[in-house]
Amino acid sequence: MNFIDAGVVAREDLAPGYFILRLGGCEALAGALPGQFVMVRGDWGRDPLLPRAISLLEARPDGMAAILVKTVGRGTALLSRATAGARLRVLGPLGTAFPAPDAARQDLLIAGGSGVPPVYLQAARAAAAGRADRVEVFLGGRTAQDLPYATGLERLGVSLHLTTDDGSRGQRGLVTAALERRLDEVGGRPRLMACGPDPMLHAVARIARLRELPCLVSLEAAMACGLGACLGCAVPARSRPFVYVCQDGPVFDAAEVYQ
Amino acid sequence: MNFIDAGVVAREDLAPGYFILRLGGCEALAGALPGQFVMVRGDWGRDPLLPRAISLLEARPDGMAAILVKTVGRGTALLSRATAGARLRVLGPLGTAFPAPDAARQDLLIAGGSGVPPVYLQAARAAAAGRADRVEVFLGGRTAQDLPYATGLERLGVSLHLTTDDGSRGQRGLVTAALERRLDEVGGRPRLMACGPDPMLHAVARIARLRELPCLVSLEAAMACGLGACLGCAVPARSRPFVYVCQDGPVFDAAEVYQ
Amino acid sequence: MTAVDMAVTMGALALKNPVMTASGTFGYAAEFADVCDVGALGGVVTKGISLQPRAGNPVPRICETAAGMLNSIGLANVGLEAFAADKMPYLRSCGAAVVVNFFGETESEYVECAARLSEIPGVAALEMNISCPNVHKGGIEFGRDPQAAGRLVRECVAAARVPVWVKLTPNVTDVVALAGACLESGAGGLSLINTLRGMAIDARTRRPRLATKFGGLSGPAIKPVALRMVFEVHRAFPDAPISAIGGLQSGEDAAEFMLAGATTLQVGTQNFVEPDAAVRVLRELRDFCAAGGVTRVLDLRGALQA
Amino acid sequence: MTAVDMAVTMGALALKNPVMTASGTFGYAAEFADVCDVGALGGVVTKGISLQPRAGNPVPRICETAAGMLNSIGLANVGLEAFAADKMPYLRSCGAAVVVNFFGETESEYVECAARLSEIPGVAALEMNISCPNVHKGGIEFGRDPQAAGRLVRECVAAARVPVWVKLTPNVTDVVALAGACLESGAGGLSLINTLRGMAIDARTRRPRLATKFGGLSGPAIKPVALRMVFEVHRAFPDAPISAIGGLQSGEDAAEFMLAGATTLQVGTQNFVEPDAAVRVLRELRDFCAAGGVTRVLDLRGALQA
Ligand SMILES: Cc1cc2nc3c(=O)[nH]c(=O)nc-3n(C[C@H](O)[C@H](O)[C@H](O)COP(=O)(O)OP(=O)(O)OC[C@H]3O[C@@H](n4cnc5c(N)ncnc54)[C@H](O)[C@@H]3O)c2cc1C
Ligand SMILES: Cc1cc2nc3c(=O)[nH]c(=O)nc-3n(C[C@H](O)[C@H](O)[C@H](O)COP(=O)(O)OP(=O)(O)OC[C@H]3O[C@@H](n4cnc5c(N)ncnc54)[C@H](O)[C@@H]3O)c2cc1C
Ligand SMILES: Cc1cc2nc3c(=O)[nH]c(=O)nc-3n(C[C@H](O)[C@H](O)[C@H](O)COP(=O)(O)O)c2cc1C
Ligand SMILES: Cc1cc2nc3c(=O)[nH]c(=O)nc-3n(C[C@H](O)[C@H](O)[C@H](O)COP(=O)(O)O)c2cc1C
Ligand code: FES
Ligand code: FES
Repeated sequence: MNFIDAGVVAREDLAPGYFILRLGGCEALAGALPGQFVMVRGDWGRDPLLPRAISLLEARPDGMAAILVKTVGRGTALLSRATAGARLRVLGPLGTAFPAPDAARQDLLIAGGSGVPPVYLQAARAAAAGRADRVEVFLGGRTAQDLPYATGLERLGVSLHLTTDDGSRGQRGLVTAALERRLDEVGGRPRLMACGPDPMLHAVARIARLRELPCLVSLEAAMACGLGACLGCAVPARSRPFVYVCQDGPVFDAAEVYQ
Repeated sequence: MNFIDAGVVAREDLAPGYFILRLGGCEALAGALPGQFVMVRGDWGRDPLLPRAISLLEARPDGMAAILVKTVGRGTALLSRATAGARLRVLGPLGTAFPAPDAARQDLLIAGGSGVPPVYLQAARAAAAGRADRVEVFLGGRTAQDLPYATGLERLGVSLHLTTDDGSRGQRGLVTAALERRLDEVGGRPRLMACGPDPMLHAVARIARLRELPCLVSLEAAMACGLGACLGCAVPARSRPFVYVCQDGPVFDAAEVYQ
Repeated sequence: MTAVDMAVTMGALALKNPVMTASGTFGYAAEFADVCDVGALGGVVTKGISLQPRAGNPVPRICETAAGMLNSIGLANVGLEAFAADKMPYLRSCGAAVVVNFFGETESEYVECAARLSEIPGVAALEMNISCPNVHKGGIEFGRDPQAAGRLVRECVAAARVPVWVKLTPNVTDVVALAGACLESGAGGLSLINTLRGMAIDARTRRPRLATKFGGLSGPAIKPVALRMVFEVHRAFPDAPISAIGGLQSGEDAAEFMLAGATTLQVGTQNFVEPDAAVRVLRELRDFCAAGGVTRVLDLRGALQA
Repeated sequence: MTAVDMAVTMGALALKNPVMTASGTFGYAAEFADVCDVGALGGVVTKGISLQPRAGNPVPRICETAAGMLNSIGLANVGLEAFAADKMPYLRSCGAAVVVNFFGETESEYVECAARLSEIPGVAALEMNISCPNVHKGGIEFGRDPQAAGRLVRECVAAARVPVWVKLTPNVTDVVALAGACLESGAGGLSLINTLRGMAIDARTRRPRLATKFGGLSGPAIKPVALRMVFEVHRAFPDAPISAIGGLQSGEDAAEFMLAGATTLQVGTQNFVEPDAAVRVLRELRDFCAAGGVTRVLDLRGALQA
């Protein structure tokens, strides 16, 4: 883990409210695994104060890294104004990751909204290992506008299921409905790995529980330090009173944190 | 007085640490007089909180206005990053002004550092009234780098005396020494009008007192409101316990505020 | 969008809406007339008035801090007579209810000031600033001692013809005890909070940044403390009319303070940042209500789910 | 540039420099080892330790505020035994002096904790957090009552083999009275300040943003209050060793706190913003001294011209 002074190389605007920042000088992040994240902050003074937790979308050995951000509040709005040349302080890579793709089993990856990066990185890892066929990705959003980086996922050559609540792209309905239909088809005991809004993760965890499938979820919680020091990112758990998202997670066995 | 949503049209970098912002949408500032100022703030959130007092360098009827800023702390540093398109909230014009040029007498205008704008505007007013010959400008700085907008002053066609402490441009020495030499030459009872660092104003006021010349100084004081409401910008005075720079000034009779 | 009933009653005082400006941050209102639609506001609280004019503290008097500022104005004001003669004419006609903040250095000054201010036509209520050093008690503030505060409030309430709100200092161990003493003594409302006592130092000159060393901290930095105190006092005295003050910047902040128990809201330091801040806060609060289906703004009051 | 002697003595404790990290903001230090040169620091103050492990408060536990944050971690910690076994090995070897922050829910817990912690090899000093609800007194904090605080401090000092610093809460009317009580009772130093009690509300959900409603405000927002309290206590007790805490972000902040009377400095919330903040503060403080011709950092202490 490192504390890096990174430079914004480019900003790519995706659908409204989503953007990618490509960062240089991030050699120290190379080898970061899918699900791992960084704490990021620009040089914007004392307010907002805390860095923001953002998953890695990419972390290449040449020092190029990328994050995909959804603008929700003041911190992400400030990040959205970063242009080439801006400096960011980046702490990472932090946290746990999705397990490596496994030749013997199918992984169904489910993403919603800003939950795309870990799923993208996991799919990319499978593709790089020649196991693109072992992975299927489910990406859901309200409208066609809320499917950030679907193009990136398409380029990986993995099987991609898109859903929108309003049917404006892909199948109409919730991503979990598409997941269930697919589970009915494929049979066997695929692993589920999900990242996205809490209600989506909750629903995926429930599906896994009912079908007795292994399931990993990547959680979000308000964070101050990202290092296991502030104890702010606690989430009630099954095996002990609390787990800490920054250190014990963000990737958890769904059974540990849901129900 | 108005509270304007202005747009930055251009930033011109002068000597290091000095820059001009040209603002559009400032019709309401037209007619502002030399010495009058605005309270300015960008959309940079809650810290730093207060707007900054900045004199007007120009305020044209077509809505174009300009300010000349010296970067000293966080607020002016944020202003220095403004690029074309940035929005500023501008309250003004505020405060008192230098008196109109007078056909009957000579005005010696003295400026240092970021004190240039009122002096420039006063010289420009004289030039526009066909009285460029009634005005002489003294601009002093530590080095040639600290004579911001000397070119602007030159263009006005008024007589311009430059001084630098190190002699790197104009006469070597303090601007007040050049002023005294010139006063010895010109004789008569010219008016002195000065804007710049406190020690310079103090020295000019002293010269005026000893020579019994009328003298106006444009003061600076920390401000919160600019409107005479917070009572923060008090300065001890002769005729009453305090005068308020934003309302009673910034232009004062030197005898009221010095000695 | 839903129409929203913005009217509130703060104790005996009916206001067309809950948004006011805080004492010392809006002068005598006329200063803002060019750039702020003062008449749209529920009320304005004036700069603190004393019997005699006061020049205020030595300078420097203000400095900026993280998301806030310190001030030690020293309660400079024009004095009661000039206030009545020069400042009330605009205030009376501005369209907002006029609440006059006042203070004294002795109990009798407080009482006389309350009596005389309340007789000025157009004064809707008084706001007592009890965070003022009691010269007879060696400079300890009235506002830090529930007993002293209670007695002082009782006398002022008895002397005044209009409701008397009491403005509490946050620099105490137990704000609820103080609030209770004031309410028992007949306070018509509680204004909270005044500034937090703070200090700033210039490391280079090795001097305090304020001539008086200490000053009052205001602005967004203190909002969490203000919200806590409003909630604590409301929880202890659910019927007490509370005017919330402290770092209020937006309609959402206003809604938060009302949920915590406030009936009225005072915009302070933000007036310096934007002279029409209070009007914007009012508009945003109305929009917040409308968007959330709240038809009476007072339905927000104390509606925190806690 | 001038060489600067950065050594300080805080009461009986000699430290290679004055810069430390504040309790609860630097974990048990090992968390920061990758990204912060812990050994460069004068000391580290650990997360608050209790006899038994504590899971802490329900969630959410933190939220951001203007130039600050609120926390209600609830003093979660691994407990004394796991601390000694699992956390001390790194701390002992890290190169910074180890100050163990601790607390109890009863007086006897405090005393036992002090005694046992002070026997752990490598513990240089203890820091008592007295802003902890006294379960026997109906939950009123020890730290708000000078008498209760004084008695507790006396017992802990008697039980401990190392200096005991007392960490004071700012949520009191008179911090000087509390400081005096602690010093009289044998406190080896005073750490000030702990967090300001605050609250945040989500207007949309109408709920408090923290599960426990209230939390402690920290960060740059509170620096003016911290500076004021350090100065007040130093003025009243010029010999008292003070460890200053509150919104410290830079070497200049550090110098300000020393000018106000601090001997040591604790970097808190800023560790979250930048994990190597304390090391930067140390470097900047040294540079500040060198640039100003200050040859001993301790020459800054109390050197405010006020
Ligand atoms: C492990 C992890 C990975 C994440 N990865 C991504 C990502 O790749 N892309 C992306 O767009 N977002 C991601 N998020 C969410 C992101 O951290 C928040 O959207 C962001 O912090 C919001 O900040 P803000 O200032 O815009 O919003 P505000 O609402 O103004 O933030 C206020 C405070 O709440 C915190 N906060 C608000 N929402 C969240 C949230 N959902 N999770 C954590 N803290 C929150 C903020 O950090 C801040 O401290 C991730 C969160 C976590 C915990
Ligand atoms: C009437 C008037 C006209 C001015 N005209 C100009 C101008 O045309 N160009 C220009 O560059 N500067 C001008 N100044 C000075 C300018 O206001 C300050 O340089 C600026 O406020 C510094 O802000 P900062 O955040 O960069 O510095 P910081 O030191 O970080 O500011 C901290 C606080 O102190 C205040 N402050 C610091 N220095 C001054 C100062 N000299 N005067 C008033 N407040 C100060 C700031 O406003 C802020 O509240 C003028 C000041 C006044 C009062
Ligand atoms: C410059 C200034 C002057 C003030 N003067 C007074 C005053 O005369 N009487 C008073 O009761 N409060 C006074 N206050 C306190 C404010 O009314 C308010 O309680 C405080 O600033 C907190 O609100 P804010 O954070 O919105 O500013 C003053 C505050 C400031 C900043
Ligand atoms: C997340 C968090 C946890 C804290 N835990 C403790 C603690 O266990 N014991 C303690 O005495 N102080 C604790 N504090 C208070 C800090 O040590 C410090 O006094 C306070 O945060 C003010 O300093 P700052 O503004 O630099 O953060 C904690 C503060 C934070 C932000
Ligand atoms: S974010 Fe600080 S412990 Fe997890
Ligand atoms: S700046 Fe507020 S009175 Fe002058």
